Amino acid sequence: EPALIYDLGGKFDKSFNEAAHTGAQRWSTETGQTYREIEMQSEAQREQALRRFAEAGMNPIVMTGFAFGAVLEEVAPDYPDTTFAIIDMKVEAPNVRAVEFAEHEGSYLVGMMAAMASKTGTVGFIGGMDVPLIRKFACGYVQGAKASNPDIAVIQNMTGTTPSAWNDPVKGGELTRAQIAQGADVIYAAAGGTGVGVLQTAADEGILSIGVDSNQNHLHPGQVLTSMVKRVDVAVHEIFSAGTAVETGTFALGLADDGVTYAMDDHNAALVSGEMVTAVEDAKAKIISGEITVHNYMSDNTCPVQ
Amino acid sequence: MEQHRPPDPAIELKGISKAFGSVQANKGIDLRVMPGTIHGIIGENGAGKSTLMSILYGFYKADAGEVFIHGQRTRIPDSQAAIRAGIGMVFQHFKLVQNFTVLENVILGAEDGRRLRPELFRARGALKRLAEDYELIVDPDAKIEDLGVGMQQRVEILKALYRQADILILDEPTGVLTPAEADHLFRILDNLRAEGKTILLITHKLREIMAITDTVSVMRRGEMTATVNTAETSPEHLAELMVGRKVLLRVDKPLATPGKTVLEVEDLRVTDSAGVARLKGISLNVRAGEILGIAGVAGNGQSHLLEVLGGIRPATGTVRVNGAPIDLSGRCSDGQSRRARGVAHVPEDRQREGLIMEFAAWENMAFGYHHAPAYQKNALLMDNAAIRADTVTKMGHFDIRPPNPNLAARNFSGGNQQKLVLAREIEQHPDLLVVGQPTRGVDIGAIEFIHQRIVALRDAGKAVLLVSVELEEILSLSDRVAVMFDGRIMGERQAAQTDEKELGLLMAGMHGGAD
Amino acid sequence: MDVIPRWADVILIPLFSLVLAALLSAGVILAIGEDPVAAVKMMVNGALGSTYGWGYTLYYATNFVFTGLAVAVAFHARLFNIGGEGQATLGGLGVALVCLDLPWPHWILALPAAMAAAGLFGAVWAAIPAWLQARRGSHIVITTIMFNFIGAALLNYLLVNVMRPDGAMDPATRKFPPGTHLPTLHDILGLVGVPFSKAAPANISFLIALGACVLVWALIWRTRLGFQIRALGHSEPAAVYAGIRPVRIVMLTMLISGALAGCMAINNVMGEAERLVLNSVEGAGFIGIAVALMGRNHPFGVLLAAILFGFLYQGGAELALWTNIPRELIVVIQALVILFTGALDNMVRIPLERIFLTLRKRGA
Amino acid sequence: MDFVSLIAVLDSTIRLATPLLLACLAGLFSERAGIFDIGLEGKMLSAAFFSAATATITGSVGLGLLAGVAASMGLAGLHGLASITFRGNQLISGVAINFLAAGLTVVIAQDWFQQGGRTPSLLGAARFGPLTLPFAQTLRDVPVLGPVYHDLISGHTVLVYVAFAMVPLTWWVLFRTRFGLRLRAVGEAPEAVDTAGVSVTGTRYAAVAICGLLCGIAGAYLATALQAGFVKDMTAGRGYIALAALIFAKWRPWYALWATLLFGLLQAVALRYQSIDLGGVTVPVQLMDALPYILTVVILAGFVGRAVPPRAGGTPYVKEK
Ligand SMILES: Nc1ncnc2c1ncn2[C@@H]1O[C@H](COP(=O)(O)OP(=O)(O)OP(=O)(O)O)[C@@H](O)[C@H]1O
Ligand SMILES: Nc1ncnc2c1ncn2[C@@H]1O[C@H](COP(=O)(O)OP(=O)(O)OP(=O)(O)O)[C@@H](O)[C@H]1O
Ligand SMILES: [Mg+2]
Ligand SMILES: [Mg+2]
Repeated sequence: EPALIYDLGGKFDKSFNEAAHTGAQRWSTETGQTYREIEMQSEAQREQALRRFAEAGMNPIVMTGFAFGAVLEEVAPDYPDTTFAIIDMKVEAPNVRAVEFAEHEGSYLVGMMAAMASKTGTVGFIGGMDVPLIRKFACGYVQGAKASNPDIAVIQNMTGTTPSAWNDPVKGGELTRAQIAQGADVIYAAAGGTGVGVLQTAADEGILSIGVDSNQNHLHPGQVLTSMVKRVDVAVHEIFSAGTAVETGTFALGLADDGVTYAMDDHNAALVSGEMVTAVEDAKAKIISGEITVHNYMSDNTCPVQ
Repeated sequence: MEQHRPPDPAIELKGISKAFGSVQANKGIDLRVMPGTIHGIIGENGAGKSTLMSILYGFYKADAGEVFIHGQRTRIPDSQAAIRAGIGMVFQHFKLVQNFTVLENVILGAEDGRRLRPELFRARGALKRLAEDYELIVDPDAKIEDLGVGMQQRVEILKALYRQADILILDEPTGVLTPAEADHLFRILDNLRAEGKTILLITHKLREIMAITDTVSVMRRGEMTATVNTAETSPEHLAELMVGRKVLLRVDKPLATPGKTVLEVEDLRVTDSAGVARLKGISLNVRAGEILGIAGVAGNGQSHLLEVLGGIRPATGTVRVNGAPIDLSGRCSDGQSRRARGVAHVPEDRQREGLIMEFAAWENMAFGYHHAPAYQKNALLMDNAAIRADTVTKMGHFDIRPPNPNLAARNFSGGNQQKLVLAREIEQHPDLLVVGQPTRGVDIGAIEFIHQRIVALRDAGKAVLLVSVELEEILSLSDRVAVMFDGRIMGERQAAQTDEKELGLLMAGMHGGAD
Repeated sequence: MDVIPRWADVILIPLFSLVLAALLSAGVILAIGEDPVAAVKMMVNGALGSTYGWGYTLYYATNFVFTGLAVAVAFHARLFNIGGEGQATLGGLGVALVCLDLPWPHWILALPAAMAAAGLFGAVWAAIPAWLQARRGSHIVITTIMFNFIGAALLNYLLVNVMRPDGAMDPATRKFPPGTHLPTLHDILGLVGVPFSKAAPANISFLIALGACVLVWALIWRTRLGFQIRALGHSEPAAVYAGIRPVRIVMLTMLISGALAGCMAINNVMGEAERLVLNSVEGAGFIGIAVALMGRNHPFGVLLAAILFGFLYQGGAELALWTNIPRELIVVIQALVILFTGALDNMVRIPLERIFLTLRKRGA
Repeated sequence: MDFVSLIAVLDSTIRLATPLLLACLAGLFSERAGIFDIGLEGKMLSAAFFSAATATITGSVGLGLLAGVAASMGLAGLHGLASITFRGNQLISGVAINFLAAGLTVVIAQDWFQQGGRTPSLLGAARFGPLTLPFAQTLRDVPVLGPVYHDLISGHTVLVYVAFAMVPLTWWVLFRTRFGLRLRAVGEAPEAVDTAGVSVTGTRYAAVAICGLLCGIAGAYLATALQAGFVKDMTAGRGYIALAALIFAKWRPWYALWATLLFGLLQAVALRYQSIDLGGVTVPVQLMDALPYILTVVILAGFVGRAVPPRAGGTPYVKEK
């Protein structure tokens, strides 16, 4: 029986934990099998959950979030017969499958779209808590926007420094208004529950927004330009399907394997012009081929563009 | 008890009982009070007087018993019912809202309309009339916290009259009043009686009972032990009824034999936080083996003098104890250093300052002396066992009841609380005892005892500075008397060669004769 | 006042209150379609049924003992220290600096140094609100709340920009070196031959927390400083009369309180995570308030309340592991426990008093 | 700062201050009556959830508001039961209510909507829309006055105007009515109120109920006016900030207005100027984020004197034991 461990944000964070949940559910309905899951409540539970599940014979055990990295490094050697999979973090151990996503590449594409959709020449980014992962999103986004329009201005904001920054839609809404006042007319939210407020306010104020992690286009049909989808669901589904035979090692999921992508559906079809699609698809191909390299903030903790 | 048929008694209580937990405060109490009379109630601290009155006023609920008002059986579940039955009460500890004005306090709960302004307007008029009728003059717009206790008491009486009470209960109304204020109060009570109102008066002062009441009841340990016509009794008899033994109503003390000067005060000046000069150059001295009494109407600087000597309040000027000056700046000198210099201080307000009400008796015994070497086990820890043992001894010396060192100060009666403070300060055998209002609110048995102890301290060759608003107390305890008025010493007299009249003039700021 | 014997007050009332809280919680569990009896069994088994469960229960309890004591000490001076969260955060910073920047040969040396640093940082974070209260009259409730936010921002800045190893995703410091790793209860009890789960994070900090309880008890009820703290707490005018200096006592009390909160970091940062992460305090500062109030500000009461909350945390984790009960339900259960044992205790006490009174009357 | 961004900052200030103001006035009623309340946060949160949930289900924001207020008043009643009837510890009761609301809202939300403790987004009539005040359009182009009237004063939801109207109303009730007199008295000297023949319990319950009502409006404002739905923990500490503002305001209605506007302004400024470049040195975003809190401390230490709470605050009224 496989197991899935969600990070502190919780199963339904409308973001990558939820995507993992979706993948597991899909596997469950397809196969009719069950799996165990737990939402973290505290830091100390990470190790506890890993060990308890491993001891109870769960296999494979999937966990979402970089915060599990340090713990997993310690726990994995104790259970050599169990396969662990960690999303969003590189952990090197023989029985660990590490899955990383090239969020910067996906963000690059939606950055391009934002720049093209913008009429004011200013676009915005709203992050949740100021952590490196979110800066990675931001950095890719800015690069994409600048690539499409070198003169574009990108306003960046973080919501706060406490965990409530992930659950403060009101502040998200205010930040959105502030960016609108500064001229932004497309805003990309990478802020968990706070993002709900960003998308809502953007819709209220009649500008475009960009969702994150899951496809959020449906939240405000016709007002969400696109979503930077991170296919955690696919990754989890794949692992669950492979079962104990899952391959270990580090896997970087990027544009090439559709690990990250921009979402197109009925809800945003009218917003995205053919021209945009062409440009984005072109960039995507170039990134895959290596012709364009998108700088990864995590590689050196800096971003070449602002 | 004589059996008049008509009229009905204004108040009749039958079999009132009340227990607080395991304490039986009132046991089957019967009481009849005729309309248009002043009925006194006396009894030792903790006898159950306040409890009985609180039941009559609906503040406490009786466990058993019946109340008849003007012959009608009346249930009094809460104060509202009492007010409706025409009862008004002035509590021992006033029930006023400190940061409200007089007017607001008077109308509180007695407003007819929902909006305040018309009520205040109406009350202002009513207050003016009451002031004229009863000499109850107060500034209606003054905040309670800015008023002296005498004024606060007037507000309490006004509250009752504004509600048209025709039965008025006063619980120890004179405990905090100056003699002049007390006289004023009695004039008012006389007027009220003349109008046919009925008054219940609780007091520890037999003189007042004799002066104003028509009948008097005595309570002991929760029971009503006697009711007599005032005209047919004497203070000595009442005292005996109350305490169960003969009580000395005057202090018998040998002549003083003053020794060297212990306390010298020169040109002491204090300005309070509001910038008002409170002490305007006080000079005095106290010698070993004598009691210097400071008389004066409350609010003329006596409290500030006490506080300066006790180390609570900074001042300018010179104070020498045993010849060595002490620092008055308030920076490197406080209550601790005063104690180290052999000065003990009994504050005027035992509940606010003298005691920590939540502390046990033994903790209070170490309060202020918590640095004393005898109370330490080692460099770090206090020796609680030693403090407890010491407390038991001192409680024995001062006959503090119950003699339980673990009981919280709150659970002692007022008199015993006072004895706790005195025991602590006197038993340190200080060179100088500074004591304020030592017998306020204390029953006569305890007063006798406290006076004896203060005299004993003097006779042991210590200096005592006594501040009291009770002229009688000042005259009977002191060897010398200084009178304060408006932050200055108006004059000094040998206690044996002066009288209340002369002191009264000085207290009013009038120089009498040679100084 | 003396209607109920002390043993009943201390044992019966909390017990009945807990039963009431449990009944109501069972109602909520039923309402979401789960089996309350199984849930209770699982909680008790998971938290207390094995040394493993105890290891987690005691680990959480250790955190709450420190923050609870911090609140309790301050409360004796009638200072309401809501800043345990921030002080413990800063304590973690102190621990991290000591553990990372100095080469420690053995934990015996590292622990006192880390404790000193944790205490110092926590005390400093409490000192500013304390000084503002004592000297400027700024209400300590506001300033400590503000310092929680400021502390979080400071730590966020340091972890994201300064202390994070290059290339790491996690806004956290690197692992502390092995010389700073604290022995767990497994190691300690192993010395005396008692088997204890190896996996649980409870460590020597728990013993230190017990020691802290004793020290705080002695401080409050046996030392002159404690005497002065309590006196000031009960009555400032009386304290001034006795020559106790309010400013001095307020400062000392808050320094001790802050140091206690800061010392929580030796448990969660040094003992468990062995690195400093964002939000490592996880609300233990706030739980400390409930723990102190439920423990009636007495160290022994604080210990019991802390263990109760440790039980709820660990039992809740077990529920989350093996059932579909959402984790927020655990929060509801905690709320009910706090409500019934802490605020509605008179609901039990009043009828109990009646029973005892009639019993006594019949006996007499 | 140019005029347009000044207006924008002030506009944002009003929106951010509104929930704080309502919660602060709520706390004011309760604490003026002697009942301390650190459960403002929990009451707001429950109101936010129930208003959003009811609005989702019924499609009517009016019903949503009612439900939110009812939920908040229910918790207020619980607080009253604990602290008035059973004379329990008011601080503990407040803490418990915060926990209860944080847990129950998510549990119920999950049970009802299966959206991870969130309500679906509110649309149309399920949400408060902005009001355009009379002549806002016509005056729009008048210099200075136009933007002030059109952009700043007009265009908020009705709850904002309710909140601001509550300030004079609170003042009037407290200082100009019999009820206010009794309420203030019961917070200062309950025994005086009791012996004056007024029910302490009744007065305190009334105060606590008003507190519930105002917290309810504050919560509904967050979920159905400012936002369009409930997200777990969406009050994000605003109850505590309101409490700080209350002490800051020394328990007075007009001061409460200024205090919450100040907090709102500090937040609005911090949001807008997150990364300021000071001659090459970029001020870290964390500093800007903490700035409102730092400034609060500075202002508190520098300009606001000792705040004296209502004398009987926090202690249950026990006359005989
Ligand atoms: N609220 C209370 N709770 C418990 N016991 C009380 C309470 N009030 C009074 N008592 C007890 O009831 C007894 C009678 O108290 P009461 O106040 O009636 O005395 P008193 O005659 O007025 O004394 P005093 O002369 O000091 O005013 C005392 O033994 C006291 O301990
Ligand atoms: N909560 C309480 N528990 C026990 N006894 C109490 C309590 N409150 C008051 N008492 C007792 O009730 C009696 C009268 O109290 P009250 O407050 O009326 O007067 P007091 O100030 O203590 O005495 P005095 O009139 O002599 O100054 C005292 O014996 C006091 O100790
Ligand atoms: Mg009395
Ligand atoms: Mg008395």
